[in-house]
Amino acid sequence: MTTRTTVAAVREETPQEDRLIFLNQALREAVDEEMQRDPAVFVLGEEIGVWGGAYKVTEGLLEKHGPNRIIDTPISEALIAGAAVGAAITGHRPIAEFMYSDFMGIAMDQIVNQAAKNRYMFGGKATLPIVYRAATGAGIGNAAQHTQSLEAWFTHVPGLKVVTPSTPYEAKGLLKSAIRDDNVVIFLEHKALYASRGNVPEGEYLVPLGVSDVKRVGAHATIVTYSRQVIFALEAAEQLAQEGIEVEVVDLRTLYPLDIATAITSIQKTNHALVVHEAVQFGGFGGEIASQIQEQAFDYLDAPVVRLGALHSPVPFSEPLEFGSFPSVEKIAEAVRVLLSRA
Amino acid sequence: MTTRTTVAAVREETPQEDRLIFLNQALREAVDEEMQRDPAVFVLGEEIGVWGGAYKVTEGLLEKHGPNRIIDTPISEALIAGAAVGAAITGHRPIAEFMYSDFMGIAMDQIVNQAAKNRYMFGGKATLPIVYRAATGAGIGNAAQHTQSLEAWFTHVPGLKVVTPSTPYEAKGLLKSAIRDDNVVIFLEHKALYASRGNVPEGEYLVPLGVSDVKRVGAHATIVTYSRQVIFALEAAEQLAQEGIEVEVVDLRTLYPLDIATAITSIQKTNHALVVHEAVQFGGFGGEIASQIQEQAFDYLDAPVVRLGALHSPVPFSEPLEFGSFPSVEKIAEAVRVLLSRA
Amino acid sequence: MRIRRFEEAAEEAFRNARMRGALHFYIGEEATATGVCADLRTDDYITSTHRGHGHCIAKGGQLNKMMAELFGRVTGYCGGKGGSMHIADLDLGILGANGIVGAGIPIAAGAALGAKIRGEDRIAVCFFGEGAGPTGAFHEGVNFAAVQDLPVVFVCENNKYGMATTSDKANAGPSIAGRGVAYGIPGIKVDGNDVFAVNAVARDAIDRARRGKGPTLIEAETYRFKGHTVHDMAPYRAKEELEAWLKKDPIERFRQVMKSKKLLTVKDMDQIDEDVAREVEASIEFAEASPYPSLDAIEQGVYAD
Amino acid sequence: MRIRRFEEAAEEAFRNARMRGALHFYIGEEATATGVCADLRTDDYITSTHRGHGHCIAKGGQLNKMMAELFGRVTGYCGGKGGSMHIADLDLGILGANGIVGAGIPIAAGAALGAKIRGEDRIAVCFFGEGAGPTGAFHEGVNFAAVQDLPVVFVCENNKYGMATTSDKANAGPSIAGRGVAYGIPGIKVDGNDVFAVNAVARDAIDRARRGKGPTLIEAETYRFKGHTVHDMAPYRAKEELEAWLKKDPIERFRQVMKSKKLLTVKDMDQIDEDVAREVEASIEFAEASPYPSLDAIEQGVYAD
Ligand SMILES: Cc1ncc(C[n+]2csc(CCOP(=O)(O)OP(=O)(O)O)c2C)c(N)n1
Ligand SMILES: Cc1ncc(C[n+]2csc(CCOP(=O)(O)OP(=O)(O)O)c2C)c(N)n1
Ligand SMILES: [Mg+2]
Ligand SMILES: [Mg+2]
Repeated sequence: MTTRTTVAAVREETPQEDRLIFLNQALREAVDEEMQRDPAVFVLGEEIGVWGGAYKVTEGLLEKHGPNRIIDTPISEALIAGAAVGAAITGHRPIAEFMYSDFMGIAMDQIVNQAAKNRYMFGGKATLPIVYRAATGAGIGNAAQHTQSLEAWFTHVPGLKVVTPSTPYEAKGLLKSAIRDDNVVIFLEHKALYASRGNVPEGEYLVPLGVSDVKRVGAHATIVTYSRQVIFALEAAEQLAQEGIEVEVVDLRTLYPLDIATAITSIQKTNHALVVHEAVQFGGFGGEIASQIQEQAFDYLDAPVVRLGALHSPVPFSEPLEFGSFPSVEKIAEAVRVLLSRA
Repeated sequence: MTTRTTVAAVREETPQEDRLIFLNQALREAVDEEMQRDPAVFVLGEEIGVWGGAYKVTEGLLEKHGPNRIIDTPISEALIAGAAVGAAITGHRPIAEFMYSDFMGIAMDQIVNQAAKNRYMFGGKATLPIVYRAATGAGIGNAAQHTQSLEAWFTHVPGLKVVTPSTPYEAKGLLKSAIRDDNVVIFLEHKALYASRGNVPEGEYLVPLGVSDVKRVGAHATIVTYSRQVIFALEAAEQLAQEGIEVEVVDLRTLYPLDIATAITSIQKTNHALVVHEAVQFGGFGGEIASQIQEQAFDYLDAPVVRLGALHSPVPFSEPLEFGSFPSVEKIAEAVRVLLSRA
Repeated sequence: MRIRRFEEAAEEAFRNARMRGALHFYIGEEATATGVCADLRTDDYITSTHRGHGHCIAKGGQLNKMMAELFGRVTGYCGGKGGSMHIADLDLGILGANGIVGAGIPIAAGAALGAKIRGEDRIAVCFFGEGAGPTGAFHEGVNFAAVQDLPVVFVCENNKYGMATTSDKANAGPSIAGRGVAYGIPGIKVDGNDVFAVNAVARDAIDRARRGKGPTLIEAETYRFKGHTVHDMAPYRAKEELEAWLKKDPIERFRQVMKSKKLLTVKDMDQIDEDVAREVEASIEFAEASPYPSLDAIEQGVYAD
Repeated sequence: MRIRRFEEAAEEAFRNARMRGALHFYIGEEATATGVCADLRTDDYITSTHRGHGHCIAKGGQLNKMMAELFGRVTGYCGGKGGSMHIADLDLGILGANGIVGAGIPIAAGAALGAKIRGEDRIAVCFFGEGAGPTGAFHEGVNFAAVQDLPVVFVCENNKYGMATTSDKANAGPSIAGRGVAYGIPGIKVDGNDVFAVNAVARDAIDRARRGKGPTLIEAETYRFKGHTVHDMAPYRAKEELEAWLKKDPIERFRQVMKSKKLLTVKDMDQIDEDVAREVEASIEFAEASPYPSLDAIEQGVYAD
């Protein structure tokens, strides 16, 4: 399984050369390249044109591709989601941007009852190649209505795929795969990562949907996570290494389709599993991950699978409270220590 | 823990006398009694007045309480949810009905970003005693947009409580508790249960939120479930009893607050746990239940916690497909057999 | 040519009147779908509603596949997975009936946006009931279409009721057509039971959209002869009201005009009537003779691979 | 009495002009909130927006608690949990600023519905920007208020931009006020930078609502002097446009009128200015001197028990 990942890595993911860019630049390149590659691709959303996108992902694309393919919409999230459905079912490949994933609540009917189900309800005939992009996550003082991590809602809806990149390299490769995918893909970008820099090779490459990645190898415990928490988990692993605890970090990268096998293989080796995400722990996607782990690796576990997510509250505004509400490097490290102390 | 349940049962749940009525009648009595008890209670929603509610829950209440308290709204789900917020925050106790929980997608912003968060965002000052009622579930040929089980979305939102009754008796007692609760309660009524009959005592009684109920006692395996699947689980238990397999059935009744202790106590006895719900299995609330079970009863489990939910598709229209898509009595019984065969 | 179209119109109208086994009947409202679709090209798009049989047939939908879908058979339009509320025929530009009131409006705007982006002269027609008038989807969809001058025609079928709710209890303001002003687009009211009047208004709106002049909002006044669903006896409606409308039966009126204008003889029309009747009966036989889908179809068709 | 109110108005306007540390500045639009709230009772309700400081102050909000909230301190209106976009003071009928554009509209309708049910003569005022004009929430909320004749006044602050989007790119049709016709309610345009004009229009609308005559839709034409947020330099706006509007500074105009009508002397006004300045500085000191909430507050206040 790890092999499969590595194979995939070798086949599609080897950086050709070194080039450090920001994650939002990486996303821009993905959109730009795919727009050049396929005339059916266009972008619609709020403030994506003149403003360049709230997080500048589409900056400069209006000038380059014109108002016919970079479409500024009014504040009408249901329209954005629904127009993407109408355009997709008639042959386009729309990329619809929600400024914040929190606003998708306004568009849930179009996303869930229309986009996700049309193909199935119509007997498998319709094809809806839509990417719904949205800025997600907390950590920059946006308060409760601009900070949620709602991936769990979407993973529960058959007909949707869910992608949660953690690095600029993967952000670009995964977005290009999502745009070329013939399904409805929910692409969740952590807003605290837009300004993170990483190595992104020049030119064409893809990161396939549905393939987890082992971000760090270790023998004692496995952390299964995704999105920004991958970065925190790697830092925690670094700290723990000082203490002689070797942690393996598995980045799921896509939540549906879910490659759990990579995590299972790791846990069969480490016998300890910690599932981490920034979303509220209760009812979060961690429940699916933990359940599958204990279903598939029951006999390998020296301790119960432990989950670490946000406390049970909306995201508070005040800085100390906000940072105290979701998993931190310290909390992750501590959770691993407790997990191992149990065996 | 089971003791606690029993105590609660004795204190608040002993039927005074026998009276068989339909579940939608039981709900009607709860609404009617609470409206008489508290002038702050009113109902708004689509077709709840003249029509009497799509499933006749509010039938006759317009005549009895007048158009000022039984308010027919236009087809405006966001308005229904938002008006409830505005009325609640200014002192009312609105009961807002969504004809089908599928339509709540249109109102998710008001439910999640407004209703659930206002109290917290305003520093714990605001009180929003709202009950959002909705018909949920499949089984009567309504097709993909009128059949979803979306409880997992709501359990993941801090600020919401989630209630899922399985019998007329509990439907009435839980709804009365929900109406008196000072929080936002999502009350999900399985539409295939509206016509189910059960014993409901005359007069006043409550079923508290946050207390699970052991619906059947058994020594070999524990089925943890809620809503309509409780009925299926009990039938399956009946079948299995013929084979000498004694199954304990735990009805969670409310998903938040969640009384998992009752299930844990049971599993510490049976050492085998099957989690069942009608909702799509992947990303469903079963993940939370299974995770908590293995976290809290790890050393008691002879086998991994098994989940049984709907297949990974929207609900199909064609009868054989629809019934084949979610757990049935037969599938539950078979899952128990497989679970026990493993030990 | 006009006659030819009217013949099609008549045929389709009759067909609608003969639909059975459906959940939401279109009976009494046939002239609207017929009058509008008569001027659409096969490659034009329509979005429909929960009461969608008429729209589907008027756009050329096949009775056999429709009926089989209502019966949940594998030979149905959706292989039995969609049912009455989700019939679609993408080859005919029928983007689907819809179980969510108002949801077709943003979708129609999107289809029109797509046509505009490609620089084609295809247009989209969006059917919706007056009950969808209060939905946010209506507002977001029409406003965007107007801002972008999209090639779409919004056709409100005002049959006076949304379940038991009368139009005035649902929609503020004098009329749906009257909202055109608010969006800066033409808003036109028309007798929805007069296929010729509907056709005349629709033709202009369709032509306007095709020429890139933007959307039009048409309100067709009609009436639901039957209850909301097959189960509803509509006790909330006055007997007199129904009887008054029955006198305006769009098909009767069509027959009168045809006769008086000598465009079709009574004999011709009875002939069409018979043919249609036979076709409908045949579709039922077809449906009943068709098998149900197999259980392994449940998880198929969710994703494209 | 009028003078008194204008003094309050002036004072409040000045205060707004002095707000700092906020994310979304109301600077340049003060006359609207001031002119509207001047005629509201303490027990009337308002719903506000992401640009809510002005509404809050105009309704009587306390600078100390506001500033402390912006600083995320425990002494803030929300104990630091809400921040600028979620300030509320239920005792003053301030039902909250809102981070979701348009979301306050159904909430205001609900508050008005509540007052109507109780048979009180309280009313609700709903502030929203023209950027909320295209939202489904706007349509669902205004339509329902109109159908039910609710005691609510909808006040659209048309400051010409929603971030970089001009009003005409967001809203179809001639104007927001013009939509009143569609809902069968009065729609009135007013110079939002003239506190007296706003007050005159608002007074009628408030009175109308209080007398149970239903909602009114007011469109106040104004301008955002600053960028959308503290970070935005608004490169998308023409320098000339901004300068032209700066000449219409509502506070300058207010001072002129006061002077010419001899209602307040320049001295008085400078005095008020100074007092306010001191008050604002004091609020900043208060905020900075206040502690942050403790970590165990994170899970408190989510549920009522
Ligand atoms: C968003 C949404 N809300 C409620 C319903 C339930 N519902 C189905 S049809 C209907 C009435 C629709 O009335 P109208 O749009 O006038 O269409 P008609 O039935 O009169 O043809 C309602 C309330 C729904 N399907 N979707
Ligand atoms: C539903 C929703 N969509 C998008 C946003 C992001 N956003 C915040 S303010 C704003 C512009 C609002 O413009 P307007 O309503 O005119 O208010 P103004 O900022 O001009 O005062 C946008 C798009 C949001 N907060 N909520
Ligand atoms: Mg109707
Ligand atoms: Mg604005």
